[in-house]
Amino acid sequence: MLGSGLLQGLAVTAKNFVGSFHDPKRFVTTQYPEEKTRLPEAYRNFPFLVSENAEDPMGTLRCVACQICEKECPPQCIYIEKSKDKKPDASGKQQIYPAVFDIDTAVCMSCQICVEVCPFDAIKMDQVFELAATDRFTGLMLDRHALAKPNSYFHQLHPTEAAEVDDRLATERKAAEEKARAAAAAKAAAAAKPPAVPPPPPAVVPLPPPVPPAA
Amino acid sequence: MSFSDPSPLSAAPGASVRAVHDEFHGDLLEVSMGPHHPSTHGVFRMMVTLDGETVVKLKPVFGYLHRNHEKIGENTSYLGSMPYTDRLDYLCSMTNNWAYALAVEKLAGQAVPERAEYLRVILAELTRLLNHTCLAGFLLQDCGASGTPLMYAFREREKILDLFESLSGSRMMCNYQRFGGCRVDAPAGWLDAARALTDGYGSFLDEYEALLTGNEILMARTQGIGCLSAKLAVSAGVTGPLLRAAGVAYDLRKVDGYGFYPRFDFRVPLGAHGDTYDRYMVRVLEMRESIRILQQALRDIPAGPIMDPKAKLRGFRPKPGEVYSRIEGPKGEIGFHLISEGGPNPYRYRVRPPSLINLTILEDLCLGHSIADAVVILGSIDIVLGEVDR
Amino acid sequence: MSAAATTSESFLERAPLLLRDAVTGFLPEPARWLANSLLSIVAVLAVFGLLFAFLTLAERKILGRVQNRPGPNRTGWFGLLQPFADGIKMLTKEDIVPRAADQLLHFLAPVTLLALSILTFAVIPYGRHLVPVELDSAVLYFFAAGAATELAIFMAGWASHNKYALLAAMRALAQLISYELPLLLSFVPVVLATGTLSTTGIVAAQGGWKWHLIPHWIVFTPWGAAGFAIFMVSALAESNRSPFDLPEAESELIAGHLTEYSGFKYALFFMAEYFGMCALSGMAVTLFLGGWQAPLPVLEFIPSYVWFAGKLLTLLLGFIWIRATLPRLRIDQLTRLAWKFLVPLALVNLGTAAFWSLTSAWSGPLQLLRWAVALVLVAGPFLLLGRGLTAGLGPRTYRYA
Amino acid sequence: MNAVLILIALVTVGTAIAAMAGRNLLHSVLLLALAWTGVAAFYLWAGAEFAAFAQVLVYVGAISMVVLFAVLLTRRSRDEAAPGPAGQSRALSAVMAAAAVAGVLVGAILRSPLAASPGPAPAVTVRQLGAELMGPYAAALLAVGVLLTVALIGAVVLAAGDRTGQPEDNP
Amino acid sequence: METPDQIRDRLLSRFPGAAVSLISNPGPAAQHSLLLDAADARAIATFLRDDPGLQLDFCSNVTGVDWPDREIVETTRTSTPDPAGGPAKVVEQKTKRLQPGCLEVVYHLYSVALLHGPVVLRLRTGNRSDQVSLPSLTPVWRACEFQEREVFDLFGVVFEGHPDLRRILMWDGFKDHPMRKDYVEPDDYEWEPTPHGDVLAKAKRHYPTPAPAVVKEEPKP
Repeated sequence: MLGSGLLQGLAVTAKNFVGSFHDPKRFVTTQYPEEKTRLPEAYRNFPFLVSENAEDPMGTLRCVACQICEKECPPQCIYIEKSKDKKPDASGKQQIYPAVFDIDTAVCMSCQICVEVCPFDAIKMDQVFELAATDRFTGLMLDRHALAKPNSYFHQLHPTEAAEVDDRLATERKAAEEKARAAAAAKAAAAAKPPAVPPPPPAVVPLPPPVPPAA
Repeated sequence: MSFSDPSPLSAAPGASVRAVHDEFHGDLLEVSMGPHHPSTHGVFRMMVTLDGETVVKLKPVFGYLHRNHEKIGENTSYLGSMPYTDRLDYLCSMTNNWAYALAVEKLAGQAVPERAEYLRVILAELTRLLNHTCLAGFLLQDCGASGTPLMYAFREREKILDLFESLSGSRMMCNYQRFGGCRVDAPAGWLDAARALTDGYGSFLDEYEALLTGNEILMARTQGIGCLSAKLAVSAGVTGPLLRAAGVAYDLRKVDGYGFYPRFDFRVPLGAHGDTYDRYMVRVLEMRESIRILQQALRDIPAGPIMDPKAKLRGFRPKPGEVYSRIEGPKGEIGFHLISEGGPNPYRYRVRPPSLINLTILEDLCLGHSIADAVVILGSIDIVLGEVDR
Repeated sequence: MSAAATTSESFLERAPLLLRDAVTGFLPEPARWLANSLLSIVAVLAVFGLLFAFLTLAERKILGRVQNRPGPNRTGWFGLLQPFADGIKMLTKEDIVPRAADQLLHFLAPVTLLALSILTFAVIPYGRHLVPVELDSAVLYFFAAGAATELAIFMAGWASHNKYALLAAMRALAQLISYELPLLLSFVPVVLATGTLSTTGIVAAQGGWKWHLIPHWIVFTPWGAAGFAIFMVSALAESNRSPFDLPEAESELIAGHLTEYSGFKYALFFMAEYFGMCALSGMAVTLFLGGWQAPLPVLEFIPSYVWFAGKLLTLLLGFIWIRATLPRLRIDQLTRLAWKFLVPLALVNLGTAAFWSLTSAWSGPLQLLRWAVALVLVAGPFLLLGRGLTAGLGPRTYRYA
Repeated sequence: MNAVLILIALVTVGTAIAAMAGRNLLHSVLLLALAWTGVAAFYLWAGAEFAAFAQVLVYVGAISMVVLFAVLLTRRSRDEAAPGPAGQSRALSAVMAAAAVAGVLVGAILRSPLAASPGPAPAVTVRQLGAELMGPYAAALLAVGVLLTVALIGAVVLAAGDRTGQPEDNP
Repeated sequence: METPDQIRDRLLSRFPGAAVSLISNPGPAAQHSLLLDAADARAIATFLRDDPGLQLDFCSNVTGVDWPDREIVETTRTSTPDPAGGPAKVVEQKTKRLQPGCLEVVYHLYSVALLHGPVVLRLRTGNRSDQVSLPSLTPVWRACEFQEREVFDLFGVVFEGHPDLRRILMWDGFKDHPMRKDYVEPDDYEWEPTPHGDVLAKAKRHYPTPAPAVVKEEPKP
């Protein structure tokens, strides 16, 4: 009969109207600035640099400025300048560090490829999403100070992944220490050798020459 | 553009265009619908010539969202193109990912672990649900329903997006598939959440259909409108639900049997008239079949690794060769044509965009119908401009 | 506001009159008449202006709830100040007139439209003593004023010098011509039954109860129900409401005749649309739902204007509910619905009403026969014409490969 | 009272003249609608409520729409002015038609008892009007009805005849 | 389905004068293709579509490939045996050869009726500058309409017999063909906050002095 479909439709809307008052499955709105939905652990938005120590973020960055992420970044939003000198990292090893590490969040598409390709677990995904700035150029260009976040923050955001990373790093460090100890023992055995040079930075790709700053 | 040269290919009724000035009828009205029109689904533009309200000529104009995706793909590493595929058809990033990953895997001869294949099927079918749900909402919005079906569709879509987010970290730009598997394994409880969603989706579809499928106004607006013949559909390269609504049984999940689809029991719904209503209904029925696939996949998914251990993330250089690989995306056949010269970047990176090629028949479908129907027909073709313009 | 209050009525019933007399009672006679008229105008404008404001809010809230979202809730308590915020926004927006537009008509269109829709409020009896103007042919006046509104929509569409607006103007014309007829035909049986074109007379004729239970409202007769349905469908079309909102079809014509309007002129159109909706609902209440009459004798202690307002709001809710649910028709389907369905139905309904009034003396078993015949006369054409209208349409079954 | 009448007359005649003299066809139509409203106002002044509202309903509400439709559908370009002075024969027929209408009107005016005192207008209710129309004037009403029906059918035939040969709407 | 060389043989017997050659694909996908010459392309395409054994009624993908002129360095080794009976003397000789470039259009065909595919067709233009015409296959498969327009737009292949050969993605007044390998993007630089690499070079070109203010690394308190 003409109109039966219309009446059926009206019944559905009426059901939804009533349901929106008592049924949380129907009424799904979150009143955003006051309420916030809980972000899933996997949620990612914009990268940050992991530092071991919150007190001295610049001194304890895991990043060694190997520039793999800069090369792999699909939209080319990462800009790294290697340091000319070396500084001790968190474990006291002499490392090259990033003199400049900028990420243009206006260009970044949060694809996580920099995180995946980083061999040092130095760059991880953040969960910030309220980055509104009034100035496109400076407000969205994050330098290494703004990017550096302590490892505890990483634990807070992605507990599972952070625990894995810490385990892996610990085993690697242990293996390295054992290797170093073995090497030291071997060295002691061959005491006539000259003192060992510090190990080279573990860069895996040939590094391009540093780009001079535009200014 | 002159009015005296209708496309010689248009075989639709009303294809002959009369003179612009006609003593008795008055003027033909040339309307530029888009790129800022509310119902062209983005920055699509149609140059429509109207006789009264009847469409006598319709020329689509593309390119407002063109960013030369293929050139970017040729200047980016294989891996670096993966997040860009998210942005082709931004409703279906998971299937785009899969299509691209499959093409590269075929190019490099890589295998995929079983669990990853299951995850891919699950995500592809969730994407199909998502896309078809959105389409039904948009189509009804184009018919003039004041947002209600669209909001219901979006309410359900959000649930699927939540699943994507908790798996891949992003709601729409998933960037989840990798060559040789998937990026991360499903977190604890994810599969249960997917099961719950799948089980509840049928009742949503029931309610949605009660709202609209039997609605006389919807039937009057869509039945007999924009009929697509099977012959034209095949010749014009139309794929996906449009092709099946025209009555052609061609579903790549059955034909190519890629992934683990041959393991699942599902049917391919076919339309008989090829009109807008069939296009709508075929999608609704496909959603019901997708639910069946999802239930089977979520029941059978094995434990195990999700990444081929031999897969390389950095320094991935496939041997020289060429491949064209395609899968059944929600909008139709999405294919990737890759030529490798052995370098880190593909020598040629080509996307076969189903949205663009499905638009080939837009004029044929619209001719002779009113401008209101043209909008609905466009909605039923289901385009996303990110993919049309690339 | 003329009729003198009888002392037997409650204070609340007479409250508006007492208020009026308190304000204008000291004036000498001709001036008092003028002041009373002005007071009625002010009262009608104030009440319906506020109703318009909160109706927009209610519509957005209800639409929101139907769509499972809260609707506007940020401005004031529960968003109650939203209409005022919108009003301020509209007033402060720039008024853009396209250079190619017909300046005069572009300005006149919203003004004319609003003026005409306000005129229609003059003859609706809002309560037992609340009729702004008593006219002998009030119903005719109402529709005469309403008929001219689409002329204003046409002016807007044509003057904008915009192709979408022009298409909308053509649609508006076609729609008006098509739906004027069923709208007029649907109330003719009411005039036939009550024997008067005066709104107060029509309401008075619907007074009283059968067995102290069923009111003598016209909608409670077979032909009255059918007439009410036809009237409401036509009213939807006349007020350009969904599913007949073709002139401003957003998905096709951007905003139709409103495409080139902004700021306060746009607000005027908006206001006129809601005024038209209120006026047509008010007329439907008057013609079919017994006007201000209470549904049960025991409920008569509630003042008449409250009953009127309640019925009016119920109808408006129906308008909103329908808008929340239905997709839009196409222009040819719209006119087909009018000419091939509503007009014949209304004509048949006229015959049914004639039969009903001729057989008013029938009683006992004949009364049952009278009902049966009338129901057949109403339902038969509905089913037949409905089948013709939906020929070739229907649910389909699908095969699987 | 006379002041009101003069005002109404001025508006009516003024808009009618403006409608004839105007170069913008659309403005002319709208002015014509205003002139019809003026006539309705005159009826109202004369106490013929029913005739006044019927006048507005029919002329402003319906006839003007039809005129607008005709204007919109037959004009070639929206910016084109109204057609200029036509040929001799067209002018002649126009004059003849005008003369005929004027003759009928003048005859009617001359025959009506204008000299009678302008006493209070007789209170005519709708019921009486209906009775009159269905009684003494039934034949005239029927004739008008037949005339209108013939015109309607003619219009349908004209419109439909043009349709032949063109493809029907796709089912 | 027939293998590509079977199809080639059948085509050669059906079209005796035509030049059809098989181009093998070394990759694991092994999708070998048939290179047609422009003159017979449309006839062969029609045959492939209508042949009852193939019925390639569905043209899935049409795309262009740009092969620029390429300098090929061939190394030839000639070993001359040492008459003294020692190890043979190997002389390496390098010859440079210019392989002329061309524009290639690739069609991927499937059969909806018989559910097989793909058959890959290739057409090559004479060179990349003045002999860029190829026959359009749009009359055979309507699916080529937009895709050939796209190849025309992005690669500059002119399809003869195409019903509506206009630019599709770029605007009508655009001059170059962006997908060619030697395409130089227009110099329409806007200042970006991350000037490095190419962007830095452009930034220097556009803002010689003073350079745009790059966010300086300021030690934070």
